[in-house]
This record gives sequence, C-alpha cells and structure tokens, in this order.
Amino acid sequence: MSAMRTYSVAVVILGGALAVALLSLLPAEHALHVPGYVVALLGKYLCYALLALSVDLVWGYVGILSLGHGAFFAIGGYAMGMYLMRQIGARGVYGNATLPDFMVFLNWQELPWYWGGFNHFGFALLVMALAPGLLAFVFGYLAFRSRVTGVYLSIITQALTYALMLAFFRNDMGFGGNNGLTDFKDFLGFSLQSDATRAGLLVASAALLSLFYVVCRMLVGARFGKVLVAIRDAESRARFLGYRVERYKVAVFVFSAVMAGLAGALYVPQVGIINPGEFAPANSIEAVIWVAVGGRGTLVGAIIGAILVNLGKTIFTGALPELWLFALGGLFILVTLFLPKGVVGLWDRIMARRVPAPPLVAAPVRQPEAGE
Amino acid sequence: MTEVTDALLYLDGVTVSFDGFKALNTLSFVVAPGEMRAVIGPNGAGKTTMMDVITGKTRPDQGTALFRGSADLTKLDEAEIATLGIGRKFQKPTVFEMHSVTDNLLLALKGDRAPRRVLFARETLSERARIDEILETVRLSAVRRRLAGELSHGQKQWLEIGMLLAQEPELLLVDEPVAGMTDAETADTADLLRRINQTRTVVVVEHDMTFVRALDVKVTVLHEGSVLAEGSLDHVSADPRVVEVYLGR
Amino acid sequence: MKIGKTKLALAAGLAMGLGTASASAEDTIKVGILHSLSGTMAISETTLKDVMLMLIDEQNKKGGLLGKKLEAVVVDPASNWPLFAEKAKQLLEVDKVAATFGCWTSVSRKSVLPVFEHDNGILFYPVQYEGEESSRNVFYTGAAPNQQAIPAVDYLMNEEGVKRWVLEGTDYVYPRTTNKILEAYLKLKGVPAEDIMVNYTPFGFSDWQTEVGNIKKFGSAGKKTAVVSTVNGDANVPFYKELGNQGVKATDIPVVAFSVGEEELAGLDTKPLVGHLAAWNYFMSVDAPENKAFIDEWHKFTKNDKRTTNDPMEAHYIGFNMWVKAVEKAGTIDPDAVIDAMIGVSVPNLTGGYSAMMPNHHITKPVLIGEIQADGQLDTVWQTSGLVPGDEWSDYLDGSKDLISDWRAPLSCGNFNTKTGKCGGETVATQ
Amino acid sequence: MRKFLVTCALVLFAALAANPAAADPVEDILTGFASSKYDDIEKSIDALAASGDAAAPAILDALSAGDLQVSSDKKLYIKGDDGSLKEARSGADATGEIPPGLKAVKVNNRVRRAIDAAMGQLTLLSPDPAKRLSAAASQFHAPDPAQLPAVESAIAKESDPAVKRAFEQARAAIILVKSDAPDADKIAAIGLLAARGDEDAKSLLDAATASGSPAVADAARGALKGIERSLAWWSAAQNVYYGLSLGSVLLLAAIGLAITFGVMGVINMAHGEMVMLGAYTTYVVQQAVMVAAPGLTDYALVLAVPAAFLVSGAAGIAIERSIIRFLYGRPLETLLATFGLSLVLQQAMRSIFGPTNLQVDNPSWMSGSMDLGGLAITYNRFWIILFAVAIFALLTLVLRKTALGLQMRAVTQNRRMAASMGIRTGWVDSLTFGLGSGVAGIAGVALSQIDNVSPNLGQSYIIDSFMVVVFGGVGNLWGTLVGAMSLGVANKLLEPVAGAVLGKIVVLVLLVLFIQRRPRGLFPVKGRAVES
Repeated sequence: MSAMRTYSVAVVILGGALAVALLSLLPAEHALHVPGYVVALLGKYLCYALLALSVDLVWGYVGILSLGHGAFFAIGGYAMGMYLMRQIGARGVYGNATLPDFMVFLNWQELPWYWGGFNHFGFALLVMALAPGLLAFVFGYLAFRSRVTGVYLSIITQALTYALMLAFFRNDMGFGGNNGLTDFKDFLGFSLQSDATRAGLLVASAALLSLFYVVCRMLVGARFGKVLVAIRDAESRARFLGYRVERYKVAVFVFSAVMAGLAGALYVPQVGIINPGEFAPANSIEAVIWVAVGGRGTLVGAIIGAILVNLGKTIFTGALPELWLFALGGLFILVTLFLPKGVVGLWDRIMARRVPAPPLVAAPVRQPEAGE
Repeated sequence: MTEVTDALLYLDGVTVSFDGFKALNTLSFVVAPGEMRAVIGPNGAGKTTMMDVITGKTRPDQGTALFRGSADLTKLDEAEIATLGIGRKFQKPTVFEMHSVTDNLLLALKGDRAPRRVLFARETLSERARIDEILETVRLSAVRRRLAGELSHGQKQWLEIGMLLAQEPELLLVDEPVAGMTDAETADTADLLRRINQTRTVVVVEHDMTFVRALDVKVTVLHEGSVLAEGSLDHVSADPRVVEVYLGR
Repeated sequence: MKIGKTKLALAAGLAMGLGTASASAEDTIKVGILHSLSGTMAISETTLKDVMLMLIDEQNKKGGLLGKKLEAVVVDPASNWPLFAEKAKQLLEVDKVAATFGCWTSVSRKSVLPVFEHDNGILFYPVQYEGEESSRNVFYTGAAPNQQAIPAVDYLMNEEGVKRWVLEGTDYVYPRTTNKILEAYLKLKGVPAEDIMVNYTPFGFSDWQTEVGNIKKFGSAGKKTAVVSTVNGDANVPFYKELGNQGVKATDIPVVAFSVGEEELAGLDTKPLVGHLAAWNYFMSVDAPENKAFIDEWHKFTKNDKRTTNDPMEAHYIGFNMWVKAVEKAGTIDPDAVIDAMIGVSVPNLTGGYSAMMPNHHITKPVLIGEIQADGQLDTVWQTSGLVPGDEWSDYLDGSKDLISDWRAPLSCGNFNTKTGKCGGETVATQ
Repeated sequence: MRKFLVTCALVLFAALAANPAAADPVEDILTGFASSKYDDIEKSIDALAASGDAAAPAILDALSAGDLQVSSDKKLYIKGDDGSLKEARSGADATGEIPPGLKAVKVNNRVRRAIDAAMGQLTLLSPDPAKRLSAAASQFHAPDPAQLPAVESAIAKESDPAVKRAFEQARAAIILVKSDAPDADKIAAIGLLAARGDEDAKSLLDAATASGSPAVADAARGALKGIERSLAWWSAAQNVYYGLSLGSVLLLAAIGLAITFGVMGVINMAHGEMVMLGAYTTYVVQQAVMVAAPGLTDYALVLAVPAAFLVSGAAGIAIERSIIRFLYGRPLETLLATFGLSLVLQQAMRSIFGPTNLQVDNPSWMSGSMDLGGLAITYNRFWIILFAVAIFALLTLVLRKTALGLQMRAVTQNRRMAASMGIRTGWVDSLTFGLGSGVAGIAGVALSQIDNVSPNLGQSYIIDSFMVVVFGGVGNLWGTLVGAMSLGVANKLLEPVAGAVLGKIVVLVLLVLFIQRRPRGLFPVKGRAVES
C-alpha cells in the first residue's frame, strides 16, 4: 500500500471528525448543526474502531485470535474511570472528598491503596497504557512461550476475560461491582456535559485512531511486519529460520493491548460509564466480528468494519427493536459465507473488475492458524 | 560424560517415544564436517523424528545430541539451533505463501533476528546482492516478484532450499527434496545439493533411490528407530536385513 | 480516495438512520420506552414494554393528552449499559420524547442518569432498588428499601418469631446495600452478629447445592431461622428448585424474597415452595376492582389470559397515570413545568388505595407480604396499615442518614445535608 | 404454650358443653375456622387435635392443601380435586346449591406449623407406617414434654423397626428438653442422639451442654465431639458429591461440543443454543403430554429425551448443510458464523415462546431428596449424574462400535483418504454434526430440570463447555469426562472456602495456567497427525 493511501485514510478520519466536531458547535438553529447525539455516537465508534484495529493487528497479521481483547479495552477504561472518579472530589452525593460514592454507602472507611495516584492524570495515563500492556505481557509470555496456539489460545484468552469479568463484578474488589464507575463530572478540568468537551473528545479519538493507524501501517509494511505475516502463515518455518517467534508474538500482543487499553480509556468519558459488562466474552467476540466484516488483515477493514457494524446496531436497535438480532446475526453469517475477505475484499473485487490492477491488499487466501 | 568429538553432528543413544511407541530407539548417528549423508528407511523408521530431535522440535527422552561437539541440541529450541547454523527443509515444502519470492529470501538472510533490531531494519545493497545471487543459484530470478503461494511445487522446493542457503548454515537437513519433481528437476536438485556440499555439510532424507544413487554418498538405513546399516549404497543394498525390511519389498 | 467515498456513504447512512424517527408528524406527544428486548434482561423488561404500550393505547382511546395522541417510541438497549445511554440520548435528542419509561437494573439507570440530567428529560424508573439516589429528572415509582425490606424483616420477626438470619444475595449493589441496611437494622433490634450469615453469589448462578446445604446447616442450630433473599432474576429458578429438592420447607426455614414476583414464579413448579414469602407493593392476587380491571385489560391486550402481572408493572401504571395527570395540570409537556407539577400528584394504585408523588421523587405505597401458593400466585398474609413513603436516603447507613431530598423550591436539592445545611457536594471543602 | 392453649380450649368446651344448644363441642371448634385471624385458626387446630375427633385428620389435611372451604354461615366443606364438595365433619356429599360466600380458609406458615404438630399427634397411631414415620419426625423436630406419654405408648405398640427407632429418637428429644427428667434418662437419650449423628441431633445436644446437671452436660459434650468429627467427614463427602453433580452437568453441556468442536474442529458458538432447543423441546413435550395424557405427565421427560435429540439433531444437520460445510478448513470463521447464528436462534425463541422463563416441572421421581448416611442426595441431581454417565457410555459406544463411528473417525483423521475409500464424507460430516447437536439437545432436557428454560439458557453454559473440552484435550471424549468432573469437584471444594465467585475465578486462573503447562489439555492426542 502506498504511503499516499496510508496518509489519506488518516486525513479522512481526522478531517471528518474535526468537521463534525466544529459543526456540532454551531448554534442549534443553524442548518449545518450536528446534534450532540451524533458527536457522542461517532466518538464511540472511533474508540471501537481503535479496538478493532488492535484486534486486526494480532489476528490479521500474526494469526493470534484473541477472544479476550475486550479485557484490555476494559482495563484501560477502568483506569480512566478511576481518574474521572477522583476528579469528582467532594461533588459526589455524599460530599466525601476522597471516597467515591459507591464506597461511602457500602461503608468503606478509606480509599484502597490501588486507588492511590489516580487523582493525577499523568499517573492515570500511564496505567491506561501500562496495565493492559503488563497483563498482555504476563499472559502472552506464558502462553506463547509454551506455544499455546490456535483455538487453545482463543479459549484461554476467553477464560482470561471471563475471570476478570467475574472479579470486577465482585463488590469487594473496590471497583464498584456491577454498577461500575459512573457519574463522572469532568475531564482535565473540562465539564463532560459540555458540547465543546465532547467535540474535543471526538477529535482526540480520531487523532489517536489516525496515529495508531499510521503506526500500524508502517509496522506491517516494514520487515517487522513481514516477519509477522511469516509467523502467521508458517510459524515453524519462521522458527527454523531462527526467529524467536514467541518474542515477536509477545511484542505485538503487548502493543496491541496498549492500543486497546487507550481505546477503552477514551471510550469511558464519552459513554459516561465503565462496568464489568465490558469484560463479557461476547464483547470480545464482537470486536473480532467487526474485523471480519471489514476485512481481516487489512487495517482499513478493521476500522470500516467497526463503524459499519456499530452503525447498523444503532439503526436497527432503534428502527427494528424486536428484529435487530435477526438482522445482525444474519449479517455475520452472510459475511462469513459470501465475503471471506470482508467489505474491503468486496470493494477490491469490484475495483479489480473495473480497472484490472494488481490487488492492493494482502488479504490472506487461506487461514492456516488452527492447525498450525 | 560426553566425550569430546570432532564430528559436526553427534547423536548417541537417542530415544523418543510417543504413547509407548518408540519412534527412535537408542539411535546413534554421526556426521563429519563437510560430509554429505543420505538417510533412507521405510515409513515410520524415525527419519523425520530424528530431524525433529536435531532441530529442537522434539525433546528426546534419553540420549545425547551434540553439534560441533559442544552445543547440546537437547537443551536448545528451534530458533537457537537455527542461529547456531543448522538449516532444515521440510518434507512438505514450507514457504511464506503470502510473501513474494524475494521477501521469502530476505526473511531468511543471515542477520540479527531480535524483534527490536528487525523493527528498524532497512534492506541494504549487500542484502539485495546476496538475494540476487541466491535467486540465480536456485533458478528463480524470473519469478522473483511472484507470491510464493503461486509457485509450482518444484519451485517451492527450490525456494525453500534457497532460503536455507540464505541462512548460511553449517549443516543442512533436507527432507525429501525431490518428492513430486520431474526427472529433470530431480537431476538438477542432485546437482544443486552436490554444489552446496562443496561448502556445507548436508544430510538428505530421501525415498527416491535413483536420486540417492545420483548423490553417490554414504548411506544410513534407519529401521524402527535405530540404524540398521551404514555404508555405500551398494554396500547397504547387499545387506540382507536391509533387503528384507526395505528394498526387497 | 476510495475511503473518502466510504466515509461519505457512512455519513449518509447515519443521517438516514437517525432521520427516520424525527420525520414523523408533530401533532403527537412522544413517549419513550427504554427497556431491554434482548440480552439477559429481556426476560424481565419485555413485559414492561408491553404494559407501556397498553397504557398508551388506553390513554389514546380516552382521547390522548392535551388534545394530542400519544406515540410510543420503542428502542432496544439490549441489556448493554453503554447502549442504554446511547438510546436515551437518541430518545431525548432525536425523537424528542416528552417522558421516558424505562430501565430495570441500577446500572442501566446510572448509565442514563447523566443523559437525562444533561438533556433535561423525564425518566420513570419502575423497579425496587437500593435507594441512595434522588435526581431531579427521575421519578422512582418502585420501592425504596424501607418500602420492602424492613417491613418484611419486621413481619418475620413478629409473626414467625425468627431469631437467626441468612442474607443471601447476588453480588451487586442492590443486595449489598439492602443487606447493609438490614444488618444495621437487625443489630439495632438486638440480633447478635453470629446469628446473621451473609452470602453472595454471582449473576446467573445456577448451582446452589453448597449454598442451600449451608442454609440448612445454619438453620439447624435450634433457633428459628429465615432467609432474606435478594437473589436476582435468572438465578432464582435454580435457587428455588434446589430449595424444594433439598426439602427446605417454608414451615422450617421460610425464604422471603424481594426480587421474586409472579413473573419469576411462572417459570417454576411452586408446589414445593408453598409458604415461602415475597415482599412487594402489589400482588396479582390482590382483591381490588382496579386490579381486576387492569388484569382484564392486560389479558385482552396480550390476547393471552395466562399472562401474569407484577409489581414493576403496577409501578409503570402508577407512574404513567401520574405523568398524565401532571401534564394535564401543567397544561404543557415542557419538562420543567411537568417536573414541578409532578410533586403532590396522587393517583389510584392497584391495591385499592392512592399513591402520591413526594417531593423526593419517590412515591407512597402499601407494603404487602405474600406467601407463594401452589398455583404460582402470591397471597397477601400481611400488609401495612397505611401507606409507606419511600425513603431514598437510608436512616441505617452512616453516609446517608443526614441526607434528605426535596425538589420543591426553594430547596430544590436531591441530597441536602441536614447537619451542614448544604446541598450535596458543596458541603466539604475540597482537599 | 400449646399445653396452655389446650387447657383453655378444654375449659371453653366445658363451658360450651354446659350449653344444651351446643351439644357437640367439635362443631363449635370448627366454627373457629371461619375467622380471618390466623390466631383463631391456630387455636382451632390445636383444639381440634386435642378433641381427637375422627374427622380431624381429614379436615387438617384439607386445610393444609388449601381445600378447606368455609361458607358465610360458618359451615365447613372440603373441596375435592374434581370440584366436588363434601361436608367437612360428616364427609357426606354436600347437597343442594352451592353454599353462599364459600371461600378457602386462609393458611400461612404459622398455621401450617400448627397443622404439622397436630398431625404429629393425630397420626402417631396411624395404620400407615409412612404417616407414623412423619409423625415421629414432627415430634422430634418440635419436642413437647406433654406428648411424652403418647410417644411412649406409640413405641410400645410399634412393630416396624425403622419407625420404632424414629419414635425412640423423638422420645430422646423430648426427654432432653423436659426439665424434670432424671439424669440417667437424659444420658441414655444423649447416647441415642449421638448415634443419630446429624445436624438436628447436634443442635439438641448443643442445648443439652447448658444443662444444670454436670453429668448430663459432660455426656452431651462428649457426644458432640464424636458427632462433629463425623459431620466434618460427611460434609467433605457432601462437597465431593456436589462437585460430581456439577461435573455431570458440565459433562452433559460439553459432551456435544466434544464432538462438534473436539472431533470436527468446528468452533460452534451456537452449541449453547442447541442445548436451549432441547430444553424448549422438553417444555413442548411436557405441555403436549399434559393435554393429551395427563396421567403420563411424570414420564413426559422420558419422551422428551428422543424428541430433543431429534429436534436439536435436525437443527444441527440443517446448520451443517447450510452454513458449516462451506467453512471447513476455516475453523475460526465457523466461530463468527455460528456466533451470528446463536443470536438469531435466541431471538427466534424469544419471538416464538416469549422472553420469560417457561415452566418445566420436575416429575415426582425427580423431586425431593434422600439421606444416605450424612449425605443429602437430591433426586434430580442424582438422576442427572446417572443420565450423564449413561449418555457418555452410549456415545463412546457409538463412536467405537458402529459403522458411523468408524467412518466419523476416518473422515476426521484423513478426509481425502476416507473419500477415496468410498466414504461419503459430506454425509458423514452432516451426521457427525447432527449427533453432536442432538446430544446437546439431550443435555437441554437435563438442564431444564435444574435451570431456567429461557432464551439465555445456552449462553450460561457455552463458556464452561469450551473450557471443559479444551481442558480435557480436544478430540478425546475421556478427556471431556475427566475434565468436567475435575472442574466440577474443584469448583465445589473451593466454594465453601473462597465463596462462589472467588472459587470460580480461581478455577479459571488455574485452568489458564494449566493450559500453559500442557498446551493440548489433559489427554492430548499425540503423534504426527497433530504436529503437521
């Protein structure tokens, strides 16, 4: 893929978001005014897109099918949530300056030690990136060193996120149990209720997504990326050539987890809540489906897939509240059956018919991961 | 306990069992530096398992496996052994199908494999020259831009050998290099291996007797996980036990 | 530039999807229904969607409201909490509904709360909950802990002579809070700590062997024992099946539940469970003309005379009628006017009395204790003599006993601290 | 207390008896049931029991079943199951028109307890040994010194050894609570209770340790120690039983998956929905039997097993033919398609049957529990364990011994070779998937007995099922068996220590670590086939 196209994708994302953000700040009567509802939606979609991008990097390029990426997303989200909780300060309903409301009414006397430091954004930011990264490192180191691959890996990533879900559901953990963290007031001093803050968060999400898109693009285009694809397609060949496969896998897995964590961190202030439901295995599976719908192994596809599926969800849950699951479930089946390369693959096929040119995208023809 | 040996590859008393079945049974196998050795034997004789032990894929239950007399192959993993200088070609040609022929070779070129080095690696002129040279050797210059997955079976075999060469190993393990090749290709391959042998040590596992004869080297016959006979092809062909288990049938 | 085109297409799709609802006529008053129709909560919430459709239908038959027809806007937040917030925003900003009836779990309410406060919407929340909240934009028509839990414990103590207590709950905020309140209350009544056992299980828990075994063991210590169950939704059926099979009889160890109503019992063979109790503000079996009319209407509307009614349905019935009355009183659907008009509105409930909206946005209700019958109904065995006003800030929790809520001017505060005389977070100087 | 009431009642009767208009005191007691106060009803029950009237047991039975009706003129009637009406006292059919204002006498727990106690007195000498046994139990649970002579005379007349033992234990319980019983009697009673050795005996002995007599207190303490030790053993055994029971549920849920996922390599996320289909089939079958042959309702479950197998199996074949077969060799894409499918199936059930739980009854032979030593064995779980083992054995047999099983293994091991030997691989694939799905359906029949029958049923088991199969080793039925049982037992042994939530988390973490140690599960399929 040419550098030209790489940057144009980033420019479209960032430019589009910037335009929407600016238009949303117009007075409500203005013809071009974009309602706050759309800003919030787009912001959410872009965070999902970043999550999808992180899934695609490990699944599309290294063949690691993680059914637990939602865990990294949620951990990043919780780190942000803890920062936002501390920002509430004494404005909670009980007026307690240190303890979040849910601790006050469950009779907690003092802030647990692991909540320390979250009143500083810098520290929180570090945790948003490092906590998912650390978890991914420990998990990846153990799993990839002992060569857990294919479905085994998928299932234990699922076990990981499931165990975390159960853990975060426990009220004794000190993360608010089922209700999670909510009732946020402001972010870096800006009120989360104001339209300008929301527009700003949208632009920040777009910027982060574009940045990671470009980084991923460069990564997979370079020799490093070639090694990743080599590992995906013929892991043992790569080993016998002297590549320490597990190190590559751990490195990419950690990078991808950090990406997912930051996506979660930006997601939380925009939706206003983080709860253990984000750890639900179904959420992680859904993220994989976004990638499949968009086109696995094409970074653009992950972004398109995430936005398309979630847009569909938004429309269907409003327009066909009783039938939308049929539509969504049916879509997943049809895409896997008829569009093995996703929407991007379809697009490429259409383009190839019009202009006979070599395929732009290195989408895999075969998927040998499970048997490897 | 291990004696100092001047053999390049030294296996002694190696035993591997799967669920009670002994794939290798106190196997001893020695290859001298610069030698080319052919290994034959019926299906299930343990040829591939022996390769697995040498390359670190399978850990033996017992026995010694030394490289250059000092490196204990039973303690190292595949990547470390590859870096030591042992290259392996699989029975089924295994190349990176989604990469171009040149990229396949590029990834195989000798160099630092650590992720953080590879992350910032740029292709150098000398690398490009080396790739051109190997492409010539394995006669794939004409298809250098094609995806490896699009190559013919024989071309894939050659590409894999090319990747082995790019690794610049001291010892090459070649598993059935001519399976599925035409007669002409088979002859060419024998020729290629002989040329490679001028600078490197080679162990070839093969079923094709014409090919083995064409190589004209010392032959080891494996049976039920141990060495049945060793010597020139004519010598082992004359051995009645070999005839019974293998050649006669 | 193919991505650019894709993006444009997306934007067009987005606009189309969002435009569908706002295009309809302006001569109706829209009512939002925000209940999960899929996912884990569909099991409870779908019925509430149906009852809202029925109530709106009936109101339209009576000529609508302010001379306009009511129009229901149904969305599916799919038991997904962030989706609740998104859908709430859609109802308020795109559909511009006059009022929304919705949510079941506390977390869904917490998730939409900032949206309703930001967009100045009105939410009617129909389910019993842990209290500790009072928002200007929310009307709580379900029971607060003092309208359910405390009367039930009183009943067991006085009528059944219970001395030993098992507080069994699902591990989330409602049981945690309720049990905290009950523990404080029981200790106040002189129950020693060793006679209280608290246990929590996860959501959707289905293997109750160990827990029921423990309850039996705890109950065999010679003192009359009862179980106070705040076990949630799906976990109840396996819980009760295990209770029945392990032979925990109501005459030995009665179980009183706060989340088990007619709807949950419909999935169970109740014969082994006869005599176990539930505390609510409404039972389908209540003998009152309003209730009979409501049940008839419900059976007619659903074309199924087996459909049960339950407490949250009554809460919506009360909430909807209150809203109608308040809108009529205010003469407009303007949220500020309606919110002000709501306080003091009194409408008939289904148990033969009246419920009134109080300044703290909670309502007055009778408390009923019922025993499970063999036919899956709950039969009232005791009820409060008068109405109990909902108490949002519990008197038994340290953090909240000094707080009150009053949304009338001039106080207009959801968490007024009577000690410091200040409203909510202004009280303490920030560190 | 009760003694006092009885005395009161007797005094009342004496007073009433003096009144010539009320010649029959029992009739007057019966008018007490017309009261709406539970207090009055309770008093009437005690008085009725004390009167020893021949009609008392029938009346009390009817009262506890909710069949006792009272008319506005305070006459009592017993309603039969067929809607017939009998006069309560005489047992004669009620003649004439339906009495005005007829309504059921209200019952609550306190009243039910009074009934139990009264029945305990009335049925001490019943000809039915089962009734005598329950009478003895009720005397044991509510020991009343006033009943001592009655119990002793019952012991004297008893011939059934089991019932006799129960009566003796009841007598021991009464003696222990009787303050003026001699120490020697009490110590003998303690010995008897120590032999009983359960929680109830323990609580009685606990109370006895506070006795004024040091000898009695010492004896009680000694007995307690023994009981506590044996109870600890039983409780450990009970936990293991719980674990096996949970394990058998996991086994049932996972065994179908062991075929579709383990043998065929299809990551079937719709597996849970196959289980759900089985549970819904059970519901439909039970409803149908209730309408068509109400007498056979207890056996509807037996009928549901083949029905569920057929329904889920057919669904499985349909899914294989329409979706899965296009995705062979792309295992991870089967995950996506079947995930979509599971959404569709859940919503379909919601549309057809509604979102609420459906009621599937336990048949009588699956209700209740039995005591085996110190173990409480509930029948439904017991049957499920047997059922799971039977299904496992049957499935192993099918895979080993039948032509289908042989072809199945041939196809999964080497598809091309099997095809060239004339096996219709497509057909075998369909049947294999159908078999796995059908077995999942059967699991649904079992799960309908202990869990919700709702569209969410499958979702709650899918993750556990995958864990079990992966833990046991993909492609190995025995691994699934061992995996399910060890996960079940581990869970249940951890639960009393760590609580249900933490216990499960610990099990999951251990599982993840285990897979790191043994990446291919407990019983990996070894050899070259899996290496390539």
